[in-house]
Amino acid sequence: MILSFDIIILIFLIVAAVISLNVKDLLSSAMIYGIYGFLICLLWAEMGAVDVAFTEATVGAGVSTVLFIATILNTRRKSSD
Amino acid sequence: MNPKIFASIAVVITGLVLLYGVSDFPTFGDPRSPANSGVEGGAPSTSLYYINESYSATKVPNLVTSVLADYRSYDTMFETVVVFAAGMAIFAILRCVGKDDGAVVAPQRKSSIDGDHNRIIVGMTCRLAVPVVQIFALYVIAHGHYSPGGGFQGGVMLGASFILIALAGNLEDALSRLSERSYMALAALGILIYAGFGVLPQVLGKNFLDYGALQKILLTDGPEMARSHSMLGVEIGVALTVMSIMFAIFANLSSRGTLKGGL
Amino acid sequence: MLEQLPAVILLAPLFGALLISLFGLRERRACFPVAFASLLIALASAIGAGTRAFTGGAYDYFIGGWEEPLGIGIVLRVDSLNGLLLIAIAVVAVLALIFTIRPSSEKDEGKTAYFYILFLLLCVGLFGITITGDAFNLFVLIEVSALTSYGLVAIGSSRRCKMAAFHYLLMGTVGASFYLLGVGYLYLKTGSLNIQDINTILATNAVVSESPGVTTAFILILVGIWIKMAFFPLYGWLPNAYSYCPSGSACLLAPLMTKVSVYVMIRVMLSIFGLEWVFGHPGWSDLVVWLAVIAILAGSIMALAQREIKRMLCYLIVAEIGYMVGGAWLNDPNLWGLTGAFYHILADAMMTLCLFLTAGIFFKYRGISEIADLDGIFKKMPLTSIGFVIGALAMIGVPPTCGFFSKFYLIRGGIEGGQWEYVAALLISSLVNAVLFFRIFEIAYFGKKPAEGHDHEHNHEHEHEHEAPAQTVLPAREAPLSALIPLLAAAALILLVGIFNGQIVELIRVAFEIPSTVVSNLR
Amino acid sequence: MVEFFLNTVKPHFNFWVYVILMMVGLWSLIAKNNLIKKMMGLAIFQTAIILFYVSLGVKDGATIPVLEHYGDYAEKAEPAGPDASKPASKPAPNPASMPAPAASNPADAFANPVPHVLMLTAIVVGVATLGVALALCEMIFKEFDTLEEDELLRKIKALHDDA
Repeated sequence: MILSFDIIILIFLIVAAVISLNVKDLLSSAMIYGIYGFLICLLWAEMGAVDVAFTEATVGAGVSTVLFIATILNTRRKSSD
Repeated sequence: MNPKIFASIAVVITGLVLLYGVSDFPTFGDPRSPANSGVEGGAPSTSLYYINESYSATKVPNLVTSVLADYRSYDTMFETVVVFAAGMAIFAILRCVGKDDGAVVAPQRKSSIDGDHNRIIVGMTCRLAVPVVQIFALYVIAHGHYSPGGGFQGGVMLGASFILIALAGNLEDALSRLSERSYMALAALGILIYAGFGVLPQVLGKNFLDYGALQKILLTDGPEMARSHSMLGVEIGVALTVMSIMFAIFANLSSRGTLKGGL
Repeated sequence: MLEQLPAVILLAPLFGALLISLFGLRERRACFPVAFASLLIALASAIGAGTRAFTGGAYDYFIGGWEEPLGIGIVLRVDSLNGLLLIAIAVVAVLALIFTIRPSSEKDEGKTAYFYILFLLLCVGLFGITITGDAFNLFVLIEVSALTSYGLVAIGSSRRCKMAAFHYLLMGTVGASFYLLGVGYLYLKTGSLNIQDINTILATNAVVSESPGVTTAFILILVGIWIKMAFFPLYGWLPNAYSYCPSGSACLLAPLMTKVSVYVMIRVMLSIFGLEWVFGHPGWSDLVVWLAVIAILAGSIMALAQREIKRMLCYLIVAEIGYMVGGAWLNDPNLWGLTGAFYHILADAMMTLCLFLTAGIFFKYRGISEIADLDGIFKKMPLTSIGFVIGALAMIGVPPTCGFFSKFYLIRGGIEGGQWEYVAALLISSLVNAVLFFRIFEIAYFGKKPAEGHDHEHNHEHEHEHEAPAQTVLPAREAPLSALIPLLAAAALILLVGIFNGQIVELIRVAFEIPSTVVSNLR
Repeated sequence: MVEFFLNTVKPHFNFWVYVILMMVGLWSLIAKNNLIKKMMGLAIFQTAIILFYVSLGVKDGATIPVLEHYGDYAEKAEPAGPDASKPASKPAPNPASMPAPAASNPADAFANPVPHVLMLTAIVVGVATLGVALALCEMIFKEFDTLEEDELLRKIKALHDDA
């Protein structure tokens, strides 16, 4: 664990989370959520939790984003917030 | 009440409660914290036990795998059941929506990764990538004892390879490789394998999921290797369930439960 | 073989669900027998496991044989408290299953297999929650039961059930997440996940037990469970979810989900933190009892305002949860409140099952969902009415039924604990229940031409609004046996649980480690 | 301000960030209008919890919980191993601020595996919940042709009044 690395990723994480929740286009929002997923995966690899990082990379960043996109394409892309 | 005001109040109160708890935490990264080494003056924590003893008891160097699939295998079994239950809930919600919904489905695209000329680049890349992804997924499942990985990760990757086929071509392509009937069967089979590894020791007179009792069936040198091998079996069961349910969730979501057309 | 019973309780419905998913999609007729058989096995092993705990005291079942040191593996712990609850869950599940033999409409028929799979997995989750001895495992099993119940709510064909299920999912997931977070705080302070182990550490190590982290953990866990059980300010999801879901699901969810959450709360107070720790914080008990009082009053008043039978019952559940939470927090010296709360879990499971079965029968076979449409139903369906009357009397709290005894214990706890507002709320709520149900009896017995009373004017208004063709077309016909058997069995159980209240309470109090002499004073 | 940061926030930086992320998730869960946005909030809420758990298991200077990376340690942990004579593993480098016994405990060389195991479970549970919620979203969209909560509530109310 390297503290400065840790702090930088954590700050990026907050930024990614806030942006993905505030973009009005849901498809971009889902993509930024994917970025958030990979950032947090990086964070866990850095914190020594390799198995969690692996799972997050496949499940959290991969499949979750795909599921979001599948739903968004089947419903409506624009949102009011 | 305006939801934003309500949300702000709820968030501030929850945040303050959480920070009140944080104020009392041990320093981040402290190896002497109660979670890492036990309460002061008490018995050492279970994590120390795992680090010190689990290798000799299970012969699995990856502590996460040995704890996940042996010491806390009951948790893991129900985690697989959660995935299975989620799959069943999604089918219950989306599947069998009736014939009148056929009109909603997008017209079926002609493109397919099998002999399609419109999407040749995507199709070829997918053809090349899918076997590699699947081989790597199998490696991840099988090598989970020695390196990061295991049933969940490998299973999700296997499922993702089918999702890739569905995304690059169309859903029929993927469903022709893993049909509805087979993914239902594989999902149930995965948990059956897992629970089977639990029930066999019961038949032999030991407790549920006591892999050590399988020594005679698996013909290993001692209970340690029996545990190690059973963990592999269990991981394969997990991988089967996770693979089929992940793909099935995508297939149902992308086609609104009709399993036709896809995205 | 006998010592394997705790695992068999969970495995029987699990294997049933797997068998259905392997074969049930093609052979729909096979679904019900498989589900019924597996639940019967579960019931038998629950009785076996419970009896062993009643006679021989609490015992542990170590999964994977990991016994030493405590907490490295996962342990199932059966004592007389959860022995009782296991049997109650199995009985309710079997009875609710019988009710689902006939699908309510053709559209649901394609979903039969999924319905039974979810039904059985929900039972797996509830059994698991009841007997697990591991705080994290409890979370996993809560999620098993939660995900299946979202599916069971959303499986119906009603337009609104999807939205109800979505809200239920949001609230349920937040509740479970808070619980998980609380367990994390506990793990951080104690380094253990085993319930018994945490309890020992908190009891012996004053530095840990007085730290803010543990207090926060308790608050988080409590709030999480309150969301799951729809305690007063957090109850919003319950009425929609339970009233819009199909009758078959409602008969399983309404009696069990919230009750098991109450059990989890009692388990957390009793077995993880210990009653001394919980009641060692001055003011907490009063605060929660006041919240419970508001819950009881609010639930009762809102129940009065409902026109639909199921919604009315849902608000009654909110009030009943107030009874149980308040009772568990009374902090009276002899723990009559806690005893009453646990007894009320069992009693309320039976009462709610009985009433929801009646509501389901009225809806399924008569197309009636509004109270005002019930007129003259007693003459048309006399046997159903008997079940309904018994359930209603239990809800009001008339002596031979279990509802009376649970209120008796709760009020006794309230008096001994000096929480008069709780006693008053209980009595007011009973009065409201009496008004509610006697209003229904009047409509159902005397029919459309009542003598007087403003309630009936109210009903007349609605009769004009809702012309109900179903009831005029249908001839006077009793519900089929598949609905009558569970209903009458539930009614009989209400009476049995009431009559044998002394023995049940004795078993409950053994688990609280109160000498039985106190109990014998009562009888 | 700087002092507050150094004394209070920095030793618990991960925990502060987890609280912030969690509050971001919770806020959007309650306040956002779009159901899919709500689900994203929920997903972020759940990752915040995972961040909390993983932060519990971190030890300064520890490596990943796979014994192979400390080959000789694995030999040592095996009591009947033939190479018992091999020298014990070097303890991980510890900052001077750590208490002295930390250096003597070889178990400190590995991160705590328990939170990792728990969080594998929680991640999978999270994606299962997400799948069910998105399926519900699709059905809600099919019934009401919108995913905005205020419109949905309005339409449901209209449905109620019609009935």
